[in-house]
Amino acid sequence: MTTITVYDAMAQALAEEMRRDARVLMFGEGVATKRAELLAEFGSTRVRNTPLAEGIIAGTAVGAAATGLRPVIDLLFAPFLCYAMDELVNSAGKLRYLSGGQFEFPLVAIAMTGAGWAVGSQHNHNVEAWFAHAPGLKVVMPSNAADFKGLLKSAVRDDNPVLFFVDIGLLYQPGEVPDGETLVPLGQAAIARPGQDVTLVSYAKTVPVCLQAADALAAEGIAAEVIDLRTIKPLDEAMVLASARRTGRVVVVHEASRTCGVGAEVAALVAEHAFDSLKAPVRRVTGPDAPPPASYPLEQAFVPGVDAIAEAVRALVRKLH
Amino acid sequence: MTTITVYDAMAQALAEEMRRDARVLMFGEGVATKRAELLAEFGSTRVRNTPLAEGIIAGTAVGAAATGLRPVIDLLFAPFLCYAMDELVNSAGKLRYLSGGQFEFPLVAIAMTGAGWAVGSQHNHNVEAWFAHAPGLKVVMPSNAADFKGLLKSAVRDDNPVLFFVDIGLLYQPGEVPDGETLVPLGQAAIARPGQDVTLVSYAKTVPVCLQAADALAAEGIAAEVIDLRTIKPLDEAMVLASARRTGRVVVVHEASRTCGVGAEVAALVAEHAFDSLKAPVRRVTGPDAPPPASYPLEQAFVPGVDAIAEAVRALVRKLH
Amino acid sequence: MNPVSPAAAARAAASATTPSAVIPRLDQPEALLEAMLLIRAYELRLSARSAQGGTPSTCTAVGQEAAAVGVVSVLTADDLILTNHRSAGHLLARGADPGRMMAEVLGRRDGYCKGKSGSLHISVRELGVVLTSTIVGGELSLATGVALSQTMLGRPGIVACFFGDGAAGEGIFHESLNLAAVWKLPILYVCENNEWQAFVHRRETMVGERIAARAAPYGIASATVDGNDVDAVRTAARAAIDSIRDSGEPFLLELLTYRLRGHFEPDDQAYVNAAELAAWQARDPIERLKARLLAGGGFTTGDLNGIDARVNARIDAAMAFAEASPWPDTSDLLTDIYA
Amino acid sequence: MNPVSPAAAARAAASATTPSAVIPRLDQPEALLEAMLLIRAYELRLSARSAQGGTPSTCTAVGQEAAAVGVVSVLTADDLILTNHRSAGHLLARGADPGRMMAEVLGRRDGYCKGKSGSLHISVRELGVVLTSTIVGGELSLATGVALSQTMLGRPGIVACFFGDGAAGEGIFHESLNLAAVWKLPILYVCENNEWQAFVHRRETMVGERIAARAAPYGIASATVDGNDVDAVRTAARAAIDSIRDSGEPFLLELLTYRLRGHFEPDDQAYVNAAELAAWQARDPIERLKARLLAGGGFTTGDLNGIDARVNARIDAAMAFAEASPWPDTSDLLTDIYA
Ligand SMILES: Cc1ncc(C[n+]2csc(CCOP(=O)(O)OP(=O)(O)O)c2C)c(N)n1
Ligand SMILES: Cc1ncc(C[n+]2csc(CCOP(=O)(O)OP(=O)(O)O)c2C)c(N)n1
Ligand SMILES: [Mg+2]
Ligand SMILES: [Mg+2]
Repeated sequence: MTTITVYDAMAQALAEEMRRDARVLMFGEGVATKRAELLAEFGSTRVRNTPLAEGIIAGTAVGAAATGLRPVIDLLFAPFLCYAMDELVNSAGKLRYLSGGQFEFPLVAIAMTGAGWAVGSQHNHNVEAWFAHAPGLKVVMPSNAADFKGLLKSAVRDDNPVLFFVDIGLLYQPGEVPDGETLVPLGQAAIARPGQDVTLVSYAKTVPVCLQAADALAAEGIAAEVIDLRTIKPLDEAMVLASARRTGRVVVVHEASRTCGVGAEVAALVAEHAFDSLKAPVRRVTGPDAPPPASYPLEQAFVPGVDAIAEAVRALVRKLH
Repeated sequence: MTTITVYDAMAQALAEEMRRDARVLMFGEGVATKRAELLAEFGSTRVRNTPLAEGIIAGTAVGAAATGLRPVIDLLFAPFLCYAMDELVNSAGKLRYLSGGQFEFPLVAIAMTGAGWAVGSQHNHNVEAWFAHAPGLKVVMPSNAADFKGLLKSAVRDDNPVLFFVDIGLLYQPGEVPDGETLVPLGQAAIARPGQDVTLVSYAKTVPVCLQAADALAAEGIAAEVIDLRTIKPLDEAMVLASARRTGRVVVVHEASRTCGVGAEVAALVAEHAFDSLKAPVRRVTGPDAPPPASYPLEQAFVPGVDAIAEAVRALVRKLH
Repeated sequence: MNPVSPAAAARAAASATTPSAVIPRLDQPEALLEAMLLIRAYELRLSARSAQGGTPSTCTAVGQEAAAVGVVSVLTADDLILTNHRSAGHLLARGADPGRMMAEVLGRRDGYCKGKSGSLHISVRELGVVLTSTIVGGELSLATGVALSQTMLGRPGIVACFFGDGAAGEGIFHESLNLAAVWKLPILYVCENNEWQAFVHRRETMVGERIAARAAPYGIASATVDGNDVDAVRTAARAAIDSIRDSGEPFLLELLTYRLRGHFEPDDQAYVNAAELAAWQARDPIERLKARLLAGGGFTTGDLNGIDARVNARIDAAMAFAEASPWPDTSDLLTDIYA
Repeated sequence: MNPVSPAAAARAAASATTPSAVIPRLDQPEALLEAMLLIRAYELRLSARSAQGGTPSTCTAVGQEAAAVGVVSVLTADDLILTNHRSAGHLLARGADPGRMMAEVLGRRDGYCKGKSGSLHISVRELGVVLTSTIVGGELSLATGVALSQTMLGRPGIVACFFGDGAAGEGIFHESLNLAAVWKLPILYVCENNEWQAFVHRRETMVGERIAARAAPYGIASATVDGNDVDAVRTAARAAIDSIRDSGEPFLLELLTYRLRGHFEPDDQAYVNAAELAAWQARDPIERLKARLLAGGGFTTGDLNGIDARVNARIDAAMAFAEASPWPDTSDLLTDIYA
């Protein structure tokens, strides 16, 4: 185990995968400037700056992926994905299907999002649910350094287009990363903390918040299980449902806006497939249906906090204890 | 009452609103060609063809809306919205908020979607949930001619950006439209058929399918209530929850893919706020997480059918009768 | 670590992308005419069928056959093609089987895309026709990546990307050209300027007359040529490809042509200026080639009728094949989503 | 029916869009210098503060003051401005209160956008600075609509849209120019070509040197001018606006300048070529104007020091105002979403 930041964990993942497979290349606005160590090791053919044009960055990745390369692109902030939706959704997500399976799209598109830098909603907008709703894509959003490394490596090796979301608030968080090859499979959630009274389902920056809430609840005698989804699509339904059936109480927590978010999906799954085990309503603690504001205290208020989560749990437990 | 098609109902709505308010104008690819009657009545300043460029069509509408006009734009097919996401989501949806309320965006963006024309998933992709998930937007998706007229008129009068989705399969469906001024308020669902055993929540083309399923179920003694959401955002939570509390059984039906769709939101709302009344799991009958295919029988198979809906209801009723 | 050299990777990936089906040689006048007639007959047959109802509609390129055949005929088997919604010409000129294409249009299992595409996004990877997109501009966004693979994996072929005058209004056209210029990608941008963008005349959408003028700011060489003269198209396309190979840089070739039928069948073309349409009908590329062959090419009317008959027989057989092809199974709804 | 004539609608809407705050007259050398110094001092003060931590960072336009002041100084009160992430110069030249701007940057309630924007999307409607977007290209997509309102509602002002060389790489730039040309919209496109696109040098992103070259294919007139010479900028901007008023068509003005500081504070500029930076530092627009005023403008060092002192006092007061401004209330999280 070594303790490194999420940023460094991603850098390691990229370097290792580029070393392993000459077809992996990386490009984006400032990639070659900011990832000077990759440029130095792999050269300017495989590590490239681009013009400022997200559409063609993504489209180029999609075209290259279909014809033998394995591109990783950095699209900077999630709202900029709005300029790359056709390429990601209509091309990467659909052209395998529409062609009757003639093409594969092994590519990774990285984007940052989430509160922490007080930059406002044109830089901070959690849109992972859009890509979960679109067919043919995979969506990853890790919560800690080890998973960032292991999931990014798996994403690069996956033969499908993967949206890889980096919660800004985690970027410089240190965490323990295993030495040697670290692969975390896509589509597998993790039990970040076991418990039997209630299940907190979350991902990304709100996982540590849930863990804090679980600590607080433990002091009150409530044992909360915390599930870190890690991959949004494919969603590890089995793990979520097994936990829901065990605890009978579920609170879904994320920073993205509530309506049609990942929390809606998790709640719907639970309400459909774990209904008989439920002892209380399924609750969501999420960001509001508002654009994230820049002002620091407002930005903080946007994100589900320990108190809100703990209070949601208490309400459920009170309800039927 | 007059019986007209959805297409004509929309044409009436547009003409009436343009007559009423000189600030209303309409543009898009082929708008002036295809809506020759509007061009003839309102002239080429207010009814315009555009270059083939969805981004600037939408951006122009957003800029014009903020500064005194009330544009209606036709973006043709929903997947083409992928080229207009920045303008719709980052500008129309966020610049009111980010500016501290300095601007309003009274605009309507029309797009077609849904099975019926066997055109494949680059023309047919139900993405209404994306816009429900994004802040600052409204989303409308009617099921019948009268609502198309009344909701489109309300959308034009609304001071917010409205995404107006036209289910292709309904476009030439005739329906009764009230004579005289017809306004249907945004945000108000309708009970398309009352019933007390189970609630079917749906919108757009699957509303008539739900009504057929309700007919079939009635023959078996099951009284299904059918709720037509009409507006996806703001969602008429009160009506949905009231019905869910009354019937205790909910099936959500839509054509869009399941994951993080509108059905997830409705199911989550019910599981959270009508939990105590629920007698059975909340079920979703939706399109699969696949790109809609072109081949006619496959395209039909994509859409929730009468049998699947009726069977979902039977399973719930059987479960706890 | 298991290092893979780019060359080894190229070998590994090559089988998957080098065209493997038989690509016809189109270098004799007769073959060129036959290809153009095949396209025309294919499109008219489908249009007639869809006019009767029950058959999905198509976007025909009637009147544009010289553009498709002219460019495709000078490509090598190593070259790759990207096309769009109006693709029948490009596909048939490249050697696609009209039966499998018709099966695809009808949504049948033997279609090139198992019926999932329908007419609008037919790709045929074994012929090097890749990533067809019906999103206007879609192919322009993908061509750069395909060309990047060609250069990085050391493959010899260039990438021919067909698009319309309308597509040149999408921002992605500009992004594609710029990146291709900066990264020196071997792309032949082929703009079939057919004066129409669905129901809008090109003149309503731009100031000036030439799409090719948009290449210069990116340092991209361009040419504009009569797109209804198959020989002129071939000559210009050959020169363009030579330029790409010599300079290692992209080229934009604009072909001036006309969409003689509507945007999407059926289309009464009520919005079309009759005089303009008539003028272009008089420049029909097939009639022009026929006239040339009769005048000085050593062909008789009988020869040409013979070609017509061959083509019609092929189209009859193709339609029969397509109609006999089964529908996909409902289970196919959920295949081919993920690799 | 309640028909509203466009003119009546214009009257109704006018109050909401005609600039209503006091817009300073910048036509004397002293005022121009003072505006440039104010911008510089404003940006350096915020940069210094953010270097200490705890204050949000900004994108400064240090070195580009002549571009902002030059163009804004020749606009009339009727004209509207769209800007982007690097907006302080445009806003301050237009007369925005540095105190309210700083309050906005700090996320305070008295900011022009109630703290919701922060530095990146400051709009000041009462000054005609509308729809600021930090999406690169955002303002280009909106300017056409703003200009359409101007023409359809019979308002006299033109629309000045400021953007960078990087933004000209986004497809929406091309879509915006084309529509403005086709619809004859009164837009002054102002490209501040500062050689940088965040961490990428402009030369890595295009072939050729001039963004202005991209206007020609759309039939749009353009000019390129030394953006570090405020007089040259004013002359060129005046000519451009005259062209817009005479022709009713858009104009693209490219200002050659340089981003002397990093992309976003703090930024060590390790990636910047030191010689290039030094060469541009020697062309600092403020030093150039000062030298000119001292050489032949009838100004003494004392005069200039006096202006400096005034500006610093204003910035001190502005910062004090901003720091004294309260934070927004948590309830503000849910206001201003819908009209
Ligand atoms: C992004 C997008 N916008 C609109 C359409 C609808 N559409 C299909 S073809 C077409 C016209 C395309 O014109 P052009 O590029 O000149 O090609 P042509 O059809 O003339 O060959 C339009 C508007 C589409 N398929 N994709
Ligand atoms: C769509 C989008 N892509 C990327 C960014 C990140 N970004 C902010 S400013 C900038 C550089 C912009 O360069 P330019 O347009 O030349 O303006 P400058 O910053 O030089 O004034 C970048 C890449 C963004 N804000 N929006
Ligand atoms: Mg065309
Ligand atoms: Mg720049």
